[in-house]
Amino acid sequence: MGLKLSRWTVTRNLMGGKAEDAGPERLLDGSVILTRLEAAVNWARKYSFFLYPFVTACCGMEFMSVAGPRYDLDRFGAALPRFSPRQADLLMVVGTISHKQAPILVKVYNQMAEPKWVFAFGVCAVSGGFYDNYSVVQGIDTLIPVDIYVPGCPPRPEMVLDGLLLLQQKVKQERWTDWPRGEAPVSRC
Amino acid sequence: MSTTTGLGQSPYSVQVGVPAAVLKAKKVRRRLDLTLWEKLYVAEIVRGLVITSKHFFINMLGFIFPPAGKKRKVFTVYYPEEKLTLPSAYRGRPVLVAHADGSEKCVACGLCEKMCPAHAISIVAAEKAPGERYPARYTLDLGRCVYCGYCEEVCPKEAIVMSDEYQGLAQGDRNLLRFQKEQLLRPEGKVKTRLYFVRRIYSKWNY
Amino acid sequence: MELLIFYAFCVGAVVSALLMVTTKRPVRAAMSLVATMSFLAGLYALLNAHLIAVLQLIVYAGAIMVLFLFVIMLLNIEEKEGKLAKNVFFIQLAGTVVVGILMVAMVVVMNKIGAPVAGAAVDETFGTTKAVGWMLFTKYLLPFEIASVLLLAAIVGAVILAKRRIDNSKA
Amino acid sequence: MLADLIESLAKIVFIFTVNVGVFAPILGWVERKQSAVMQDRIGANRADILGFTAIGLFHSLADAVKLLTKEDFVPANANKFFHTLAPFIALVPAISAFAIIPFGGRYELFGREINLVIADLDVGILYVFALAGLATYGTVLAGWSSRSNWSLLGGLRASAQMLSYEVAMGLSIIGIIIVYGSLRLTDIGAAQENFFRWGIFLQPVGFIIYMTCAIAENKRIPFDIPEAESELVAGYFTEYSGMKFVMFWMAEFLEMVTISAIVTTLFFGAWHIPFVTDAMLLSWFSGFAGPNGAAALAMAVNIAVFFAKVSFFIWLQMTIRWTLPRFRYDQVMRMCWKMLLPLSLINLSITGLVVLLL
Repeated sequence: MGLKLSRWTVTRNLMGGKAEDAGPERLLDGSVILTRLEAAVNWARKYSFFLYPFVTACCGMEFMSVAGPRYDLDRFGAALPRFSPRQADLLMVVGTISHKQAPILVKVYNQMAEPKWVFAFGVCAVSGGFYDNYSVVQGIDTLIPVDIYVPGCPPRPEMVLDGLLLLQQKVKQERWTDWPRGEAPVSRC
Repeated sequence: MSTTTGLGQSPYSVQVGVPAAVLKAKKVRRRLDLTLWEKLYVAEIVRGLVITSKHFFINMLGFIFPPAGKKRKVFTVYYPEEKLTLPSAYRGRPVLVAHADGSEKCVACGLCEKMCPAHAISIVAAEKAPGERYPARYTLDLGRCVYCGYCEEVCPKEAIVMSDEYQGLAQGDRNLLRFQKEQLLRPEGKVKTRLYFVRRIYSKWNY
Repeated sequence: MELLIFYAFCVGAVVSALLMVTTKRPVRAAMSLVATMSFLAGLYALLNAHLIAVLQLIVYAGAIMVLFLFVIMLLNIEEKEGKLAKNVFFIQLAGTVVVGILMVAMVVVMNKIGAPVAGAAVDETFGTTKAVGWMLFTKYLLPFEIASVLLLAAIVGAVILAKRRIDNSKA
Repeated sequence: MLADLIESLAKIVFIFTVNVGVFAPILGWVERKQSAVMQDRIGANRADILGFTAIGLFHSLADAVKLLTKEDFVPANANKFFHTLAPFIALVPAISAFAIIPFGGRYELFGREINLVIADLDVGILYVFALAGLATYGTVLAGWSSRSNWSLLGGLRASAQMLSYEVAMGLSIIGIIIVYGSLRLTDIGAAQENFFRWGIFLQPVGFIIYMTCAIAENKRIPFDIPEAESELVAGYFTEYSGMKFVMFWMAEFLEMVTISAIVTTLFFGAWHIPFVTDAMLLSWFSGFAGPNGAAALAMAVNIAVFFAKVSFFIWLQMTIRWTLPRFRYDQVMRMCWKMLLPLSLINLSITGLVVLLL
């Protein structure tokens, strides 16, 4: 089964097609085996985020401090940065996204393999911050679906860890019918 | 040529007034010639390996036999369980200061709204009694706030200060970051140290 | 058991060799050749010539074919229709004739030499590294050295070809 | 016949379990945890099953399950057949190279002579080189079939690097072969019963060259230019996701185990404890366990010693990986052709001379 994602054809095997035609899974929603399996898979996903650090600005320094020994992102199992979007689960958008950069971000999001999550790191990614002007994207959620917003300019490492814990909570409650999430709502910008 | 920098001079033309000997920078050898021993490379690699494995073994010992009373070598903060206390100079998220009866100190003058570089603050003013203003709605968009502290600096009533709060700010929805007056209000006792600090640092500039 | 493996390797070698000749895509052809080499190595191993088998893998499959692939990848050779497609019939005819002549020649030569004796007795050390090495450095030293001189000439030639620089002063 | 089959099957199952079942998943954890400890931090320790965290061991499990359920991606323009084949080609040599490595001595057990090696080949170490040569195809095909510039460049770099280092690696081993006079790894292992006849004392230069070349062959960090993250996204496996990506990873880990095993066998006395011969072990154990029990116990000791040494070299490789920065591409090539190759040739000729004169 193929779903057209801009120029890449994506094959899905385990995820079972689009959300709307996942009939049997919806029927079996309360079934014991499926929920247990779902819980196990969600447990695994929540403790194994491979990051894609999309670092564009000064927040990158704070990102390094989160990943460094003092706060140690690895404690939550989210330490392995994969610089290929195919292998990453968590797109960390760290820093200001200008309109010039927006297509790149969308492309990277579209290239990521399901399941994928997005983390808006810092005020610029959340809302554009104090770059309230013609050249900056006013929040990356105008381009791609965002799971966690972490404000701050830049955020303290604790705030980021808060966000990661929140994301873990979210992943824990996810359903297989939530996947795939598919293309970014804005495919051209 | 005088030997000291005069007050009237531009700070960028310091070279004029300083003796040449002072300015002489230490010459940096960018192309280091390695000795033969270093060129062999193996010994230097072993030296590096010794340093890293020293850390490894010391930390392993520390994990297996935790040193009693001593500070641990591994200085990771176990965040959700272990929290740091921040100095009062730290600018956490802004909060509104409340009177003892729970009403806000803010008089909705709008200076912070005007000053905010990120346009994070929006105030709807109203009057309690004739001539007595208060903010009917005070919205602080933490999704925009950059923690610069201008609002605190500009506030004539010490009604908004930067607290030491940084927890629970991550949200799954951007709208939840739009904090209302009720979420922002803090009793005066909680931000006392910051208030003293603010008075001290801003008094220096004779505002 | 051994016979079964032998036939499997034979079929594999023939099929992959055919695939190599017939396919139009260069990378596929190269990989088929690698498979052929590996099957041949298996055949050598069955013949008790372990050293030859391993050398086949190291030298041909491991080194030479990787270089082939390297070149194919670097040049990015695309699948192309041959220019000779018009004269297919004559080419086929010529090919058949040449192969036929070769077959006849082979049969003649084999008759002259005589077929290999089935089940020829081999001693313990046959095909071991020591035996092969001993033969190579005593009885066959001269051919060995001549082959190495040939390779040396090839290396020198390659170096000269690769070293050639565009000389602006003469142009 | 049947007993032979059972014996070799048992050995294959044992090695397969140790490698794929124990080393491959645990090395993922070891790499994370060791880097953490070396960098004064904690490392993964949150994943819990029923509140039990096992020092973060479950993070490996979480990674495995997550990657299994991750979307398996094939780029639209890729050559699907080779794209799928490449990880297997990378993984198979890494697993099968262990077939010729002896993990214990030769013992008499219930009237059967048991040799603790899967295949006691006459060509021995050359077999490993043959497989290393085949492993190149995994990376080259992965790079080519993805139809991505990063992958292609990574594949080209990988093939060039692996080919170059194979030469120096082969030459560095020949010194050891001359000294012990055999290609058979069991012979080389047995010859190191005397502590002062260990390979490291006879061929120290050979050891350093082999270790360097082996790490380069494995494409681990000081030599990881084929997958250089700052230059080539993720190199030859840029376009791989999910399980296929993990297979490259596993191949890397297994190759690390193989390298450690070869280093142990060739240079560090294989399964021997210093100053303790196999005969001494047998005589000690036969005092209370009888001849068969003594043989079994001695085997167990051999295997334990061998894998302890292997673990040490895995630790060493990890330490090297987390200590040294990456070389530049030209530095890697220069090091191979201008340093390691001449050095190994010199080492080889000096060894030959000494052996001839003695």
